[in-house]
Order: sequence, then structure tokens, then C-alpha cells
Amino acid sequence: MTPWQWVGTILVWLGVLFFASTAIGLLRFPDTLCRLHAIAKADNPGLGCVVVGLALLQDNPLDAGKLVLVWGVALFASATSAFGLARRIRRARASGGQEQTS
Amino acid sequence: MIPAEIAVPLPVVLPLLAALGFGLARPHPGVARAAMLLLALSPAPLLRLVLQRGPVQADLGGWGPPLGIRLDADGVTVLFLLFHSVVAGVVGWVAAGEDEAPSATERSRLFWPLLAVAWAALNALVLSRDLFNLYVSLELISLAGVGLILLTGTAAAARAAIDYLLLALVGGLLYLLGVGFAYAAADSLDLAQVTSALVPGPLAETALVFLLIGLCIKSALFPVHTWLPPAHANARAPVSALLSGLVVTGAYIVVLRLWASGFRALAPSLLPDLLAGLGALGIVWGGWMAWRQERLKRILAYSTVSQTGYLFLVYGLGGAEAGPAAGVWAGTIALALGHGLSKAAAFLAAGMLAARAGSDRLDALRGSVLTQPVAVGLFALAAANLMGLPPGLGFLGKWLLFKAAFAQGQWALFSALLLGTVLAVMYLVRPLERMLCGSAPKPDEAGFREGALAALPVLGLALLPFIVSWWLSGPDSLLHVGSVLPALPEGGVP
Amino acid sequence: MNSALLFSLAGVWIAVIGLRGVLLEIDLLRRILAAGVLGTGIFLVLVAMARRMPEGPPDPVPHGMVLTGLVVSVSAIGLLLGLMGRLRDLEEDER
Amino acid sequence: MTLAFDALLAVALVLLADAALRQRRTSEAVVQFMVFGLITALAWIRVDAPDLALTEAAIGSGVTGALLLAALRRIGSEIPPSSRVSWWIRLPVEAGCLALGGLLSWTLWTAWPETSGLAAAAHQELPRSGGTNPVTAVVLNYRAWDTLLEMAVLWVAALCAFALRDRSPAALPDPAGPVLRYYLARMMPLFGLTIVYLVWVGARAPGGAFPAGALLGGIGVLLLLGPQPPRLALGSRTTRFLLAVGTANFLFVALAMLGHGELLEYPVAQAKAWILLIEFGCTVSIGLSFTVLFAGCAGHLHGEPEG
Repeated sequence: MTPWQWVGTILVWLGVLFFASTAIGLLRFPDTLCRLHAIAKADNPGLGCVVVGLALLQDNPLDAGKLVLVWGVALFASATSAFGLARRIRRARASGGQEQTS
Repeated sequence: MIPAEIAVPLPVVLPLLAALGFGLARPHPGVARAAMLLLALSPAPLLRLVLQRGPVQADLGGWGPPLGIRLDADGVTVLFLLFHSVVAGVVGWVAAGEDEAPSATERSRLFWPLLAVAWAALNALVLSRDLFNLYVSLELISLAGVGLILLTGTAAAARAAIDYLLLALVGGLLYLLGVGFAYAAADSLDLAQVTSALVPGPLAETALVFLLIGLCIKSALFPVHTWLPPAHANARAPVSALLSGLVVTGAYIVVLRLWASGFRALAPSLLPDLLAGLGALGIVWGGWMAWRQERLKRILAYSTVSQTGYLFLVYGLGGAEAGPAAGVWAGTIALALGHGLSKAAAFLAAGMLAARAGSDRLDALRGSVLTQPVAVGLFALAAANLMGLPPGLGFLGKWLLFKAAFAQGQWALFSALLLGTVLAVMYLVRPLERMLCGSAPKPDEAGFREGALAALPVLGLALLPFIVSWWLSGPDSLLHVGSVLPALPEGGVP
Repeated sequence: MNSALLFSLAGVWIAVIGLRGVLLEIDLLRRILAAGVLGTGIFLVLVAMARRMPEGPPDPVPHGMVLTGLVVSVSAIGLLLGLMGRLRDLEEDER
Repeated sequence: MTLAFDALLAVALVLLADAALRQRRTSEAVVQFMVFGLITALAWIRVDAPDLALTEAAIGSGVTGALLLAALRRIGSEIPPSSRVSWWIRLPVEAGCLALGGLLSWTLWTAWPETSGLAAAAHQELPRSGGTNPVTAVVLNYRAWDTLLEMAVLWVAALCAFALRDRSPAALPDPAGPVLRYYLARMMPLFGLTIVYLVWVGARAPGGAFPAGALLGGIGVLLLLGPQPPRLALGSRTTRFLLAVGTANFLFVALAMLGHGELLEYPVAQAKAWILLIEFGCTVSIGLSFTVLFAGCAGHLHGEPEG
């Protein structure tokens, strides 16, 4: 294995670690906003580490580029949906309603 | 002459094209009628080909089995294509009359595409010889059927549609599991290749059992019939006519084809008796429930459960080429066709009666012979064939089954046949008696003349079982053209 | 023992769980979910059996069958879910 | 090692399916079901069915999940846990299901078929099929008749959804307002490119009309949720046309082939072009049908215009 492959493998494992912590956070955190924070940890650094790691393991630079694009698209989508969820929760709280997770 | 590669798929392609057209623009009633005529003629080129050349095939995509799908038209196939043409054509014709009425709603926009799609799918079903393609055709029929039921727009119809769709979905999936096992065992989906490649064993038996479970749910065999009565009783009359007359028979045809093409050799020994026993229970249960209903359309819907039971007796009666079981296949087909024609006519007549009386409750129909003699006459004609009065197709079929059950000493099935016939008389005479007796408001001349004109095609539908039975029983009938089913015995018809 | 057999056995049990749900649940949404589980299980059996020889490419014919089956069952499930909502509206109107 | 991973995955799938149906709250059951669908896609990768994994993730989990959530929102998530069926029904059903599973497992275990199916034949004819992806060859060439009828199924389902419409359509939530608008505006070119690419690549790699159509359906759902939801009405000629175009285009191509051979028999040299034409038509109809089904579940279909 080349040094780059070593780095790639380590990065993938690091990403897996982020995902594991996300899972724990999802299960343990008390309310939806905190859980959103946990999910963001999977999407941003977690997926980032996995993607960069995998990109380093590719032979074809085009494939590596596609992988990084995946990360960008996922970040954009997660930011949008996190905003939607958070706004919904804030409105529900403002109107004194029950928090809905669905 | 139109070549086979066009004539064979034409009965599917033409209704599908019509459906797409209807989906884009709601047809004027006159256009709809013309289209119904054209679609009804779509099997004509194929009929000519089959009569001249015997069975014809079309390998779609030019691949041929096992990789491709083959459509195959033998005599029985063409017979059912013509059957679909007659019933669906008349149903469409009558519905076009309803569309002229000022009460035609927005939902009637959906009726025409759904009717034509159901027609196309039924034709695809009888033409296809590919186990998986049969699955897709069956699902298409189910979905179109659900849509047609929904056109009523009531909560009862929605509830019935949900039950129907859920059971159809589950039945289809179980059938698909059977297809998977059959394919794994035979490396082909073509019916002829599957039956010749399968060897008796757990794989083949599992395949057969799951194929049958799925198909029995779709053809409303006794314990899984519960979806049928509400679905058929809550739809508009032309829709009920289509569903009861054609759709139930459609799923049954696949059972018959599987069995006749060689699956019966693979069946565990218990299976034929089980199917026939459930059929017998269905005859009695359906008949009993029909007798207890207070609404005409519910009577007819339960009658469908009962009449479908007859079609399953054939599996317990063997069905050999000669000897005591001779003629049961032909008898079963005669029953299926006779039931479809008469039940459609009966539902259409019930629709006319209910439209006038404002309800299909038996009390509301009291004395309706005075106001609507034509509709009552049509109903009586259809009822006569459903009861099995000679010389209709119902009589021919039941006679052949009776004879086989008697000759084989199958007394349980014999008594079910007998009981079913008695029950049919009971549940059909009951509404007839209400219609014929009792006083009613004064007759209405104008309504009478109008009704008579619209009723003409329905009259054809109701009379057909009595006309066809002579021709079907002849030695040169379509039934024998290249069919896997054994022929009627000489002199088998009284 | 190979992976294909393993997954086809899993598919069988998933299908059985789905079938049990369809038969025993009362709430309609749960029955629809159960039908979905039944479908997924059956598709898994079919796809796993397409890989029954470990060498060579897998058999594409069951893949095509499942692709078609997936779309058919999603159509039916989508319609069922729509019907469920419509039925509730109609029942409210009746009351 | 891989066998151990597969075993873990198989067991996890069975447990997830069971858990999804045992959740006390319906909303949690729905979410569990979606997770189950995603993990199933993983299993399909493991049995070398990447086309299916893609479609399962997009349609089996994605579209179905969206439909379920929409329906759940419409009927409200406060469904009580289903009351128990009485034991004398429950016991035989449970026993029957157990016996059925046992019997099927036993059949597979003892009679595992050692044949290879039609893999060899399908690959042998591949050069004449107009592509190098065997699944696309099966779906759009060898067994194209199935797919034609399947498109009709989807078309009928969308039409039926319109039969459900009755009241004035319910308002959908506009969850992310300006942010969603920004997101859609920025992403639309990429979405369009991805859809075209998915259809294009289907001839040689996993992809094709179904994943592409599911993506298009997803865009439709986002538009419905966005600030200016499009009007979906059967009265609109455009809607009717776009719903039918997949099936109609497919049927016309099938009929055009009658000039030189059987129905759907593409000339070898032109097969790829015809298949692409069919797939683009299908993608449009699939996407719109899924959007309509979603709107039907959410109670958001419009009626006919007045007059």
C-alpha cells in the first residue's frame, strides 16, 4: 500500500467513527434540535472523511471528482432540510404546540 | 390477409391506443360508441387466421422463448377474446348512453380510459404464455378495476376498493413468488417450456402452490372471496357488469391454463381435491349469502362467488380425454362464458332498474315489471341462464359436470352441484317475484320506448348464451382448434 | 452455504413477517406497510436466486422481473395510501 | 469474512423488517420501514444487482417513503397502536406463517437449484440488443412487452389518483421557504444533468428510466412543497399528455417496428436509439406519475377548471 492509500483508509475509518457518534447522538439526545446537530455531524465531517478517503483510494481522478461532488450535493441538501426542520420546530414552539417529529 | 405479427397483438394494441386517446380527451358519446365497435372487432383478423391455419404465435421483439415473450392464439384464446369483445363492447355501449345523461360527472372522464385499459389487459392475459407477463397483465387488470370501482365516489366504494386493492397486491406478490420458484426450477418463464422442464419435487410443488394461491385470491375462490361482494355491489352498474362478467374469469383462465398445460402432473395429490372442495364450499356459501341479501346488486355479487365455485370443481373431476371425466373442461369453459355473459346482462338490467327506482333494494323494485318491462325481461333472461335452464351455456356446463360427477361417484361434489342449482333458483326467483308482483305507479310510455332502444345490445348479451351453446358444442367449434384441452365427446350434448 | 442462499432465506422470512402483518394488523397503514415488507422479501428471494451460481455474471432476467415488480407494487401502494386518506375524508363527511 | 458480513446483513434485515412492523407509533414504523428499504439496497449490492440497488433506494425506499409520510401527515400521526386480534385467530395465523416460512426455507435449503438460468443466453444476445447492460436489455428489449404493460400500470395508478380528488386541495406545508427556493434554483441544472445522464448511462451501466424517473418525481415533490406549488389537475391538457407520453411513445415505437418484423423487434443497428427514445418518454411519465401519486396521498390534487 502506498502512503496515500494509508491516509485514505484511515480517513474512511475516521468517517465511520463520526457516523457511529451520530447514531449514539440520535438515540441519546433529548430533543429534535439536538438530534439535528448530531445528524449534521454525520453529513459534514463524517461523509466528508469517507468521501475524501475513498477519493484517495481511486485510481481515476474523474471518479475522485465525482465522489467529492457527492459530498457537496449532500451538504447542500442537508443544510436545506435541517433549516426546514428547525424552522418548523421554532414555529411549533412559538405557537406553544407540541413538538412533532414527523 | 393481415399477417400474424399484426393480428396477434392487435386485440391488445388497439384497446391500449384507444385508452391513451380517451385519457387525452373525453370522447363524445357517439365517438365512444364507434370506438367500442372498432375495439370489439379487433380480434376479427385473428379469428380468420386461426380458423384457416390453426394456432398462430407472435414472438414479441423477435426473440422467442425462453428469452422473449410469446403470444399464442389457439381456439380457446380466440373464444375468450370474442367473449371480451361482446361483454366489454356492450358495457361500453350502455355506458355511452349514461354519459349522455345530464348527471354525467367529472369522474366519467376516467371511465373510458380505464374501461379500455381493462379490456387491453384482459386480452393480453389470454394471449400471453409467459408466467411473468401474466403477472403484469393481472396487476394491470386489478388497478384498472380499482379505478372503475372508485368512480362511484362513495365511502362504501372507497372501502371496497381498498380491500380489493390490498388483496390483489398480496395475491399478485404471492403469485410472483411462485413465478420465481418456477423460473429457478425450469430456467424459463414460457408456460410450455416450464411445464416440460419441471420435474416433480419440492421446487415445482412450491411454485405451483404459490401460483395457485395468488390466482385463487384474484378469482375469489371461497375463503378469499371476501373482497368481491362489496367491490362488485358498490360500483356503477356497467362497472359491476365488467368486473363480475370478465375480470373474475380472467384470473380463472390462468388457473385453467396452468393446470391443463401439464401442471396437474406436478400437483401434490391433495391439491385437486382441495381446490374442488373449496369450489364446492364457495358454491354453497355464495348461494346462501346471495339468498339472504336485500339488495339486487349484492345478490348478483354473491352469485358471482357461487358461480366461480363451479369453475373449480373441474380439478376434482379429473378431466381425462375419455371415460367418466370426458367433457368437464369444455363444460367448465361453457360455464365461464355463460356466467360472464349472463352476469353482465343481469348487472346492466339491474342498473336500469335501480336508476328508475332510485335504489336497488328489493322493496323498491316491487312491481317494476309495469314500469320497466324491458329491464325485467332482460333480467329474467339472464337469470334463466344463471339458474341453468336449457338450452343455455349454464345448462350445458352444469350438465357435463353433473354427468362426470355421477359417473365417478363423486357424491360430495354432486350434491354441491345440486345444492348450488337449487340455491341459484332460490336467490334469483326471489327478486324476480318482487319485480313481477305488487302494484306500482302507472306505466310511462316515453320511458318505455327510450329504454327499449338502449336495451337492444343488452338483449343480445342475454340471449347469446342460448344461441352459442348449439355452436360451441359442435365438433368444428373453436374450442378444438389447437387447444390443449380435450375435446367434447361425440354426442356429449343432450 | 453461500451468500445467495443466505439472502434468499432472509427474503423468505421477511416475506413471512410481511404476510403475518397483512393478516393480523387492523390499522390500514400498518397493513400497507406489511404488504410493502412482503414485497421486499419476495423480491429479495428472486434476486438472490438470480445469483445461485457463484461464478459468472448474475442472471439478468429476475433482475428485470423485480424492476417491474417494484414499480407495480409502488403504484399499488401509492394508490392505497391515497385511498386511505380519501376514505377518511368521506367518513368525516358522512358524520 | 464476506460470508460473515452477509450473514450479519441478512439477520439484520429480518430483524429490521420485524421491528418496522412492531413499532408502537405509526410514524416510527414508517421511518423504520424506510431504513429497512435502504439496508435492503445494500443486500442487493451483495448479490450483484446494482441496478436494483439503485432502483430500490430511489423507488422502494425514497418514493414509497415520501408517499407514506404524505399519507401519514394527511390522516394525522395520532393513530393508536392497533388493538389485538383475538387469540383464536391469532394463534393459527402465527402458526401457519411459521410453518410456511419453515417449509419455504426447507425447500430452498434442500432443493437449491444449481442451474444458471438464462444468464448465458442473455449475455450471448447482448451484442444484438443495443447496449451492454444486460438488465436494460431484458427490460427494454427481450421483455419489453412487460415494461410496456408496466408503464400502463403506472399510468392507470396516476389516473386513479385523480379519481380520489374531491374537496378543495389541502395546503401543503412550505417547510423551508426561501432556503428551499434557493436550493431548487441552484440545484435544478445539476438535477437535469443527472436525469439525462442516468437515462443515457442505462445502456451500459446501472441506471435507466426508472431511477431517473424517481429523481424527477423527487423534484416534483420538492416543487409541491416549495413556495409556488404547480397545479396538478386532470383538467389540464399538459398533465394528461405528460402522464400518457411514456406509454404512448413506447407503443408507437413498438408499432413502428412492425414495418420490418415483429412488434417491438428493433433493427440491431438502431436498437440503442429506439431504446433511448422509449426511455426518455418513460422518464417523463414516471416522474410525473410519482408526483401525482404523492399529491394524491397528500390530498393535493386539483379538480377540473370551471366551465
